[in-house]
Amino acid sequence: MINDKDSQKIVDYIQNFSRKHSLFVMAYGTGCGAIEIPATMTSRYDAERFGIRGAATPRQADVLLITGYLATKTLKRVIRVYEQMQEPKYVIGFGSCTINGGMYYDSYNTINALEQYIPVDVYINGCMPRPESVISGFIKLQELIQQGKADNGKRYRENLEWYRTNQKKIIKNWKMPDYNW
Amino acid sequence: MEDLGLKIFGAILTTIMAFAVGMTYGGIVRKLTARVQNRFGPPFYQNFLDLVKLQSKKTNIAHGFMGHTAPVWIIIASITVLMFIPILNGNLWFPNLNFHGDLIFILYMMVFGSLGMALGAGQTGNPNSAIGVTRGLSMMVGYEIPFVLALVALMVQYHTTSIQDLMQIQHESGTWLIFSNPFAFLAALFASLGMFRYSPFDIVGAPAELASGPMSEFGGKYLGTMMTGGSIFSFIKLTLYVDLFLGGAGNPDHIGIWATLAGIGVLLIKTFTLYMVPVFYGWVSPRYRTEQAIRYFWGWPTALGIIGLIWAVY
Amino acid sequence: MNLFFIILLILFSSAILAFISNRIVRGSSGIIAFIGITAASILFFTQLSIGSTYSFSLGGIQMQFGLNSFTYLFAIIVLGLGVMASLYSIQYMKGKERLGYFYFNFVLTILGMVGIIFSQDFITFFIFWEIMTWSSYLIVIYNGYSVSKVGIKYMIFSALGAYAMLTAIVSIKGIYGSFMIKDAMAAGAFNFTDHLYIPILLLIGFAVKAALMPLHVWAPKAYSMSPMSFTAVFSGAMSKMGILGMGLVLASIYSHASPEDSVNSLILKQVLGWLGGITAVMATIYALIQTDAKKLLAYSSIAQLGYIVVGLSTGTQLGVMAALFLAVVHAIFKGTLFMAAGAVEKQAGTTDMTKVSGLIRKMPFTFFASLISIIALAGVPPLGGFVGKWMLYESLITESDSYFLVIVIFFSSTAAFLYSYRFLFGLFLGQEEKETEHVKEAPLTMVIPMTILALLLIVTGLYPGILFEPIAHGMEYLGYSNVNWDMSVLNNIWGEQTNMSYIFTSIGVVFVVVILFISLKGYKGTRNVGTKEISTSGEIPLEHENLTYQLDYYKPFERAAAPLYKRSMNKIWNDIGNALEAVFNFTRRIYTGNGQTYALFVIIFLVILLIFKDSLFAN
Amino acid sequence: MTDLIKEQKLLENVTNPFKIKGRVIRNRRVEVFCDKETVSSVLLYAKTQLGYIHLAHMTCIDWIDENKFELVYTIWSPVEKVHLFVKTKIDRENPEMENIDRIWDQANTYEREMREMFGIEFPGLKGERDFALEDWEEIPPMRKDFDTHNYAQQTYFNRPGREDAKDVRETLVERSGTEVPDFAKKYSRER
Repeated sequence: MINDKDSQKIVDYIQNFSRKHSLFVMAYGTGCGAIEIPATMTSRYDAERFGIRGAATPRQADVLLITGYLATKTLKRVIRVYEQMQEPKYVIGFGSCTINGGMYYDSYNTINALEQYIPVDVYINGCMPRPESVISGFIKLQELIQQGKADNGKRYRENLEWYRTNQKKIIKNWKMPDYNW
Repeated sequence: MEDLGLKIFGAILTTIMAFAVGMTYGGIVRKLTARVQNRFGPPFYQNFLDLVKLQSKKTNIAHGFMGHTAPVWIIIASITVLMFIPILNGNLWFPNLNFHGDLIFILYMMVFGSLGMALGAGQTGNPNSAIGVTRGLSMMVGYEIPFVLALVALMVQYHTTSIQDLMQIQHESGTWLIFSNPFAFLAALFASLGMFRYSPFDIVGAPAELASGPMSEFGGKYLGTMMTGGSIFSFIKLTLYVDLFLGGAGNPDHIGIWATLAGIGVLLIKTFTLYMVPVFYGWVSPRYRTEQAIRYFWGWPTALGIIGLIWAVY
Repeated sequence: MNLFFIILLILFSSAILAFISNRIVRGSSGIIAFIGITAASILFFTQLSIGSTYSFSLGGIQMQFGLNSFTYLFAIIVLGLGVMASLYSIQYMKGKERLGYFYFNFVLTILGMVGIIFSQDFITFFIFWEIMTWSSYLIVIYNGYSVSKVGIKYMIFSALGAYAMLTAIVSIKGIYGSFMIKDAMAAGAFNFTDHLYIPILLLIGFAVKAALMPLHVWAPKAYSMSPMSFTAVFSGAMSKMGILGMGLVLASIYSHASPEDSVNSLILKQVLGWLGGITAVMATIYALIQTDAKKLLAYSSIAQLGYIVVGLSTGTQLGVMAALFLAVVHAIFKGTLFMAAGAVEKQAGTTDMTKVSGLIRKMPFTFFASLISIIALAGVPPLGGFVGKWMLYESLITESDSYFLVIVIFFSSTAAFLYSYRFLFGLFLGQEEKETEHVKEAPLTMVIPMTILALLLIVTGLYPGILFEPIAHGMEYLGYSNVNWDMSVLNNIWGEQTNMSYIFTSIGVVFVVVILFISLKGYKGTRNVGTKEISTSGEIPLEHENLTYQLDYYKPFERAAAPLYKRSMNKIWNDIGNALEAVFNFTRRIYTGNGQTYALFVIIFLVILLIFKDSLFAN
Repeated sequence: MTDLIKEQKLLENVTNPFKIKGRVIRNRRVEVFCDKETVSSVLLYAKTQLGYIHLAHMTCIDWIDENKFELVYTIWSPVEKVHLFVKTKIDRENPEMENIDRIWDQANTYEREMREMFGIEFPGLKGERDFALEDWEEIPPMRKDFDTHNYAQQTYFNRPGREDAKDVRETLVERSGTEVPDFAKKYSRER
């Protein structure tokens, strides 16, 4: 008879394995990065062989892919979409703009660092990153999932106050439903 | 009592098999589609991974009672229809609740799931869901006409409404119904294009345009359960077609373990061949609008169905 | 005094009392009507036995009251639905004006129907038929001036039917010398050999009430514009009076058919069947473009009556059984649906589906009743509606010659899913309106009848045998022998059967297992949210915004089926009316006002008389 | 090329009735300068009499040294195939300009943008005040006295090393004190 801890380990392994190999991507096509997604998905680079697949709505999605700069107006929608996704969920920041603002580092209307507003698991740098780097980013995410380190939703829940403060700094007229369980 | 136990065991076995086969077929189709598009494609067991992942989601969103029970309706419809469709001809390992499998009942029971799904999608309040549902129901009126024409043709031709009897007739005469009433088969085949909702008839859940239509508010365990129901359903449809037109599978004279396995093999070959028809058709077709799809079904498929019915009567 | 009279007297006196009492205590007439109808029903079901008759004569004409097993079936519909509707009506009509007027006519309509059921001769039949027609007409125009045109339309068609019926009745008396229905049936009055016109005229008379294809134009508005508590009876029970008459006429044709008139019967069978089929299709496709729930239900009633007529027209045992079963089940579910629509109208103020949505959380019991009735209406297993549909299809496939009728019916019944879903979605699903925030569940006395009827639908699905028993007896009265039925197994003549209890077991077991699985799995992580929290590309719907999809609901279907929408029976009747008016206008010109012209007419008349003297007065 | 006779004639057609100045920029480009008050009559005249039926663009330039906003109306004649620029300068303090969406409906869009980005008021302008921005509380961002770099540094969380417009690689090199790697040199700007 295996004890509970071991059986839990096995269940975790199976769950993580399937999570890792079945990533439904909600590609939030902001900025110029959206054009790289078709290239990644179609025949030349074929992300589907890793189980990466497009999802139509945040309810079905596992990965939120922010492809490029985020205007403050868009950030509001991104937060909404992120909160509508179901746990476990992952976020990939895509392109320099999500990392440090990129060429929009001094724009009055785009944010500079995505992880200040929602937790990010993996950043893919480049302007724009090519499909190879996108896939390598996904593989990095898969590794994190297999090791159980991708705890995006948990981080958000635990540091909700901090994230909210940052978000409200940008979005002055805060009229969003509360994020509750 | 022993009989009942065997029946329950058989029912569970049938369900598991239908589920596994349906999921695997879906995976194989994904792989084949990828190969046709010059991609490598996901492994054939990808659908199982998707299902496990969806079921192991930690949080879920329920939009009220109907939204919560929508997947239940789908599972009810699929399993109940499965219970009334003979899988193998006269085999003890796949006993059904009603061995005759009445066609009218099955026609109506197949709608049960769609109705529940539609109600669940309606309660979510997402406009995309409602639009998808109206498209799906409208299209159903389209493809049911040739399908029913074909089924009525068969029923009238052989004076039976039971699938089991139709299988027995094919077994005894040695000819498949596809040869004795080819028009009915063609009509039913066209109807199956709409039933499987591959392109060109996939406007119901167009991902980019409607955000996957009726499913747009379902995720996690709900989506996973719906996937299970859908997989069982696709197996049911294929088995129904094989039973009706392609002679079914299995041999009532030999019911040993090897004969059963051979029967399952034959069934798999036949169903897979049939499954390839809508898939092949879908690969080379763009998408129809709803009214175009309805008109399509009311055109040649219905004409073929009428010819088949006249063929059957005279 | 005889029991028949007592029952009628109870109803009549409660009608009068209801009329008077509203003057004394406001709102008491509803309770009196309910008590009266309930007392009459209790007396009916406990004291009256099938086969008892009572003869009396009035003005030298022999009349007879009686109860046979065929009419007993309709008595179940009328009195059962009557009790439920009057109970429902108490709260529904509360606060409205002219309650005395309404309840007087309400009870009088029930009285008329009970009288029709009792009457064994054509004279009483006709008298009660007219009582029913007139009192229902008075309720149709209850809502005031805006519906007076609807009432006139209803009256014109009813009068047309009544004249046709009266002509037939007089002819029967003239030819066969008896007013008794039984005598006429036995003498073959409805046969198609000698007097073709008698059954046809009678059928026209009944077809008006059953809203058959060319004579249905009064129905949609009359059904949708009267108070809903009455429409439940109007559409549920009163239309079945037409079916009762048709059943009498048709069944006697089939059971007494002699070989030489079989050609005529065959033609009639085909004509009636196709009329029913076309009625079903046209009413269905019109139902699904309606935006008012009441109108949708009204059209759907017409469609369902089309199925019943198709079943009757087959004349086979299974077909007639299906028709009668559908008649009872239709009374139940359509009564429930009209009651539900009425409850929504009462609570939310309107049944316009473009204005109301998302009531499921506010009116769960009404939703449950509607859901069950809609499942039965659509014919989805395992409820009573499916049993009727199954028998109808099997009878058409196994025993009829018109296989294409099956397709027509099937088209109609598949398209019925569209409007069924439209009804549920339009009123109960979708996003919640801000205007309907105050809406609460309907009062208890409105919910109870709906729930009872909905539960009845489940019972008739599991044990259709409890309805098969009276139906089988009724059919034996019509001349069928050895009507076989089972408690919960459906049989067709090829020996195939469908076992409802198996279906129920399968559905029940799977339902319990899966619902437990889906509810318990991840119970803590499952969050219940409102209808505003939807994934609309990250946008947040504002408070006053309602994103429910309601306008042009089945536009794609409309586009695909555009040719079917081109012809409307209403237009044809309008054309006929205009043509008649032109003829009358022309006739009016005879009266020129000039004495010389009139003298000329007299001379012309005399000349004609002289010319045709020989042929006219030959004998 | 030609001597721009057509353009010269067209310029005179506009300038003569209103006694305003103007010049031919190059072939098919003509500009006129007018007062704040005459702009709408020039535009209306050009549209109705001279065939410049299309408003191609409207824009604004902030001449902060002159303390003026310059508004440019670009209109086009499909017959002559000539762009006419109607330019006017208005005060920077409490800027206000006549609303021309009665002449061209599409002017509404440009005017809303200018109202939001420069703070120019157009009396009688329809539409929400928020056009591209949401809940903007600072001075209009396209004005030259708005320091966008400073604003961004204060509002958004700048990542260290990204304070200026310099190549990130150079910043990294400076900070670590090592040479630019060879593979990076290939893409360097100083190549």
